[in-house]
Amino acid sequence: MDQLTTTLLSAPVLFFVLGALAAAARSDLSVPETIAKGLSLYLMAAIGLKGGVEVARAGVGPELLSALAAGLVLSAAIPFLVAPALARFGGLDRTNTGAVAAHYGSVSVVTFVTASQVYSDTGFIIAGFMVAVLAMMETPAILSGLLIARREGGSLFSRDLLREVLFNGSVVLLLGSFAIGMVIGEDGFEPISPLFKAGFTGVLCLFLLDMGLIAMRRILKTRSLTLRLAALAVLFPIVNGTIGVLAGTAIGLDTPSSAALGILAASASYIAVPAAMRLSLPQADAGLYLAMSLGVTFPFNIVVGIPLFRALAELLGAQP
Amino acid sequence: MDQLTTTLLSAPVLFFVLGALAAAARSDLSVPETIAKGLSLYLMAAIGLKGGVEVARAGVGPELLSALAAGLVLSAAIPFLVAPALARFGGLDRTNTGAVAAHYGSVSVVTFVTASQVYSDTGFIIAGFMVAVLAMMETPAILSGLLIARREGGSLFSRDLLREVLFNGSVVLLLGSFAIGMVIGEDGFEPISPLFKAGFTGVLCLFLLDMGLIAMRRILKTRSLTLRLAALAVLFPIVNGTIGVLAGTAIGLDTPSSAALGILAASASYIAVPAAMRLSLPQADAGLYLAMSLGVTFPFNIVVGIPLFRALAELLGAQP
Amino acid sequence: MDQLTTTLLSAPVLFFVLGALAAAARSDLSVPETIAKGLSLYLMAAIGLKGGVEVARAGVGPELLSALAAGLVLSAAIPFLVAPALARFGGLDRTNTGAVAAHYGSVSVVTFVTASQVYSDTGFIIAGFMVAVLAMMETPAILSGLLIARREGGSLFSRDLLREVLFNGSVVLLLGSFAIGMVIGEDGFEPISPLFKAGFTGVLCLFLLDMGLIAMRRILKTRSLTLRLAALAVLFPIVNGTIGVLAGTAIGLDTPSSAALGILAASASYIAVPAAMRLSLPQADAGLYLAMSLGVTFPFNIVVGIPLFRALAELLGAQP
Amino acid sequence: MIEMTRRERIEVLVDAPLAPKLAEIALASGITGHTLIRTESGRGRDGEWSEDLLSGATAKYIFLTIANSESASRFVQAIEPLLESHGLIVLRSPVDVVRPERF
Amino acid sequence: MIEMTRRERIEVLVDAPLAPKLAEIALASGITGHTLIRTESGRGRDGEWSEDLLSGATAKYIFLTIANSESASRFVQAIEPLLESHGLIVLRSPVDVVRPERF
Amino acid sequence: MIEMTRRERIEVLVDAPLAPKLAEIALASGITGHTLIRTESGRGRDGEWSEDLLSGATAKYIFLTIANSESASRFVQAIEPLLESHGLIVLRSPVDVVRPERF
Ligand SMILES: Nc1ncnc2c1ncn2[C@@H]1O[C@H](COP(=O)(O)O)[C@@H](O)[C@H]1O
Ligand SMILES: Nc1ncnc2c1ncn2[C@@H]1O[C@H](COP(=O)(O)O)[C@@H](O)[C@H]1O
Ligand SMILES: Nc1ncnc2c1ncn2[C@@H]1O[C@H](COP(=O)(O)O)[C@@H](O)[C@H]1O
Ligand code: NA
Ligand code: NA
Ligand code: NA
Repeated sequence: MDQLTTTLLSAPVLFFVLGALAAAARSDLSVPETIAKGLSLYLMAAIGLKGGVEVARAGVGPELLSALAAGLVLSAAIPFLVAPALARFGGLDRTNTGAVAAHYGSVSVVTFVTASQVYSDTGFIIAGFMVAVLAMMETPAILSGLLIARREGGSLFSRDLLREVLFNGSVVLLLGSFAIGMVIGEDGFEPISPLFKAGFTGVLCLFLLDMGLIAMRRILKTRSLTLRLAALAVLFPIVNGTIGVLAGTAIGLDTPSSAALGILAASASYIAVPAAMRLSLPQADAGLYLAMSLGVTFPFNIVVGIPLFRALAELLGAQP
Repeated sequence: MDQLTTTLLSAPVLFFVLGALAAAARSDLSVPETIAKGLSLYLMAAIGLKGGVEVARAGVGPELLSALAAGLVLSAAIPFLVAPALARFGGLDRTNTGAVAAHYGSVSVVTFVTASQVYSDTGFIIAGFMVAVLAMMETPAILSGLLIARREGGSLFSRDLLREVLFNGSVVLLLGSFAIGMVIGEDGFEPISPLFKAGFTGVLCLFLLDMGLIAMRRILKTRSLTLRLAALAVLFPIVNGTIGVLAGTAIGLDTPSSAALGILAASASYIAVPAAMRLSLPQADAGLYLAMSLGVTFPFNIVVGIPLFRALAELLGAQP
Repeated sequence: MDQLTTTLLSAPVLFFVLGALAAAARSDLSVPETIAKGLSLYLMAAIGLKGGVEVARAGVGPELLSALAAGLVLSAAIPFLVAPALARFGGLDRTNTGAVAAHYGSVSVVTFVTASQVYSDTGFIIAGFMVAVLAMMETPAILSGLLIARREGGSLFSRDLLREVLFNGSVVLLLGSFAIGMVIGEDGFEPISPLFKAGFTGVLCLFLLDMGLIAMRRILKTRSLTLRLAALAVLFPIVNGTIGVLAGTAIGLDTPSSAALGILAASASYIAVPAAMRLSLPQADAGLYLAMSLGVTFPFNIVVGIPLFRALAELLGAQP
Repeated sequence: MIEMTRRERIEVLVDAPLAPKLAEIALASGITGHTLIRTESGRGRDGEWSEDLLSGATAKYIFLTIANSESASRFVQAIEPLLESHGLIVLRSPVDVVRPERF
Repeated sequence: MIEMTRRERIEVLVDAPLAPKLAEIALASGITGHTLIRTESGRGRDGEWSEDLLSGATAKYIFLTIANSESASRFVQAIEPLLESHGLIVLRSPVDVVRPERF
Repeated sequence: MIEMTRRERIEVLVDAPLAPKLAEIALASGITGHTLIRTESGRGRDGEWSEDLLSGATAKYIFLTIANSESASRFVQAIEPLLESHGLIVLRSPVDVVRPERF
């Protein structure tokens, strides 16, 4: 449990807790929206570059392809896995079921970034190519969610949606930075490493401060989050994360990368998917899916999920 | 007077002067408001962390408690001290007297931050716990100011005001970062020190550039700032700062921390208090209190106050 | 051509390309406007400081004056040079001719900054005082452009315009930071160098990402950019840049500074001039001049101009 | 053609710190919704203001709400005490809406 | 005195991701221009929203367009299907303009 | 019920760099106050614009001012020369206000 302490007492997680406490105390502390957007662009560029430089150094092995395939399957399949629970136990109608399910199939960039930072502080290093898996898992879930909601073709926004899915800003930035990292390699990275490497953890602290504020306010403001749905928002990351770690171990990823696949499967989107759902399933309740993914699942993963999936991956990795 | 030169020719102060000159020349140079807000969040987090890490290293002595008590008394008492001058010499009505007085009891984070930076460049190091004193002094003055304005209970916004006073954003961020700094200590601070320590002076430069622009524009735009009120805005920091240095020396603070207590007493709020006054004393003239605190007192402290209170503290510290 | 590869494969240029590709793919990736403004303030302060510190170190030689004079002449003359081509070959009316011509006489800060970064990575160091030349060249072109458009005195906005020209935000910030750099020198720069020096290339990457997005969107959105005008937007930098390099070599600048003068002459403004034109020649088509300067000339200079003018300067510098 | 129904459009120019209070009053007056619109700067009897300030103390919003005639009157009545003290500006004009039962 | 002509002012409160769609519909209805106005936050039947969100998914704009009576009616007709599903609010009121031939 | 008085609401869509000029003209026309409202983007005869630009050159505001009938007419008259050259859009509509002596 020393690991749990290390996670909980790291600066980024403490700033997240500070934000949550401040919001709970109804403090007027807030990070302007554009600043938060700027920080998130920075985090995505930095994590992409880091991954690409790492791959340029270590080379691309066969695991990359199997990890990408695993990510694709997980992202597309998880919505179908969680949908029955949302509908039956959670009591959601078909539209809301589809919208919420899409969030759980997709991923949270910041959860991944926080995990990779917290892990690497203790020498538990996620493979660079996992950034590509992260990008891969962002969007397939959107299509699954729409299928669940049974919104069929010929629709008003389908062309826009496809563009959203394929050229979504965060996917483009993640993959683009990843590619740039691969091209410039370690030498080319040197002049930009003071910003993108040395500054990284500090920026993450400020960003998580804001996430703490937003997550807690989301919970306090939402009317439609029932206890049952909140319970699901805790259960889903445990189940999905376990599946992710198992999948990672099964396809032969190294231990940290298996933990990372668990983190990705466990995490829920709160950037790409909400925007897509607002466009394609406007009748779904935005307050609800944001409260679940941002208000419950995100904090759970930051505080419990990160150490949990590492422990699980280490357990499985130690098996003969 | 070598010290004065050092202060005046340091990069942060020069950027402040640049901003003031640009505004005086009616240049269209401006720092977007959200950027300035982002920078100020950064500065507060950084100064809080630095203080906390310092306390974690040096331990908490008995001076902390007496310094906190001194800060509390100064913040609550200064408004009553300056009120008669504002009313009689300045000719303000009761409402404006209360509003302006509250500003002078409270503190300016950036003045403190600039002093601590300028001092430390010449090895004159303020104790870490003074950050807690800074946070402590932010809000008691608001209550004193309202008392002076005789706005009694049962009022429309009293509950909101109390929350504003207790969980004001900058207080929460300062104390929260301070606590995080204490928890993580020097080791935990290392990964975030490139952002929060190495970047600090540079960010302060950009922030002070904006403060110079705002302060000068405030003066140029205000109609209600009479010569008498401007004179008070120079007199108050001298008197209050001297009281602060004396108090610090009396309670046995080390020389730099006594100077810092002087800075705090001398400085006037332009973030927390204006927002509170807008809510609680909306009839007061916002143009006036901002012109006095931001337009006159702030520049005076940056340019004259910082070296002055150091000289005074050194003089008193050298006494037997 | 190894140099071309170095330029093209440097991180800042790759981020520019990423932005352009993302916009071409109609991705929703975007950098909030205020963040971009903040980054550009940072870049101007940093380049100004760097130049000033450099001059403080190396001293001011006679080249400074001749370089300033050359810059002044180039900025004022280039609009008259390009105007006939715009009117006859481009088919523009007098107002649009004046407006577009003003852009080409003025300069692009980011083009200069990118060049100086890319050059210095390979030990090709532009003299510090060229920052002053950059600031000098920002605004004379505006007056030339207005002369071409024949908008005579007594006009509605002439006083505002003069202030805009003299105390334009970017000129003030560039020259102000330059002066601060000269005052503080290398020692005073040390505490702020982590922000302004180490962070520089990284920030430039993020800024160029945004420029890529904006430039490409500008092109895609504009209706009035004909093929002929696009051709001129490529021809102008080649001709003007060549004149700049020749002038630099003729007045005895060192090779990198001659290349830099070429860059300045070749580049077209997209910050100071458009704002001035909107005020003084509102009938001119903003979509057109922004498409030419930002959409065509800027990318051309970043990708082709930077290595081209270096090669040219080296060629001329090697002459006996 | 779609049928439209007459409702009242109420706009209040309000200091940012006071906006939540207006929302409370609107709710208490039976008004179900509102929208806050961003402003940039302005000029009045007290001189100019703009958002450029750190404290946010001088920022203003336009509080826009659509209501039926009775709720609108109740609301204007209820904010009356704030008018002078907080320097509010209140505008009222008729507007046609679709789905009138919402307002 | 300058002559002014009666036109229609149409305002639609719309989710940010949907705004480009409205612009398309306006164009198809023969309306030549529009302006998007920034909002900050609001409250409706679904509770509160504000811009503070990373995704931008809950941001809203006011889509303002001035049109002659026929185009305005065509436009309101055309966005009817979106009204309930996307929670749009549509306001229509008369306004006087200069240079009426533009609208 | 609170008494409300008829005044004129003038809105001008204006390029950001020109906004201070409008404020001067308003003052000269005897109008005591105004408020600038932020816009995000738009489309007109010249195609689309949006704020995404570094220079701020293509940003626009809505200049809103409430005035009595005479001042309003003087103001509209005074900005007439700018209408075509600067592509201004001017809207005028009646509005009811409280404390009419202010306007
Ligand atoms: N009566 C109203 N007046 C002004 N804006 C409203 C009103 N009702 C709703 N809104 C706005 O429309 C949005 C959606 O409303 P609703 O569909 O009721 O959730 C709200 O969040 C408000 O911003
Ligand atoms: N019919 C309209 N309704 C609302 N705004 C308009 C309309 N026509 C033009 N605009 C706005 O006015 C700006 C300038 O229009 P234009 O002069 O036609 O290019 C456009 O970019 C829009 O923001
Ligand atoms: N006639 C007006 N039209 C539009 N806005 C106004 C007008 N008068 C005042 N305002 C706005 O209301 C604010 C407060 O006005 P005042 O109470 O006169 O200082 C000003 O700063 C303006 O933003
Ligand atoms: Na997931
Ligand atoms: Na004080
Ligand atoms: Na040029």
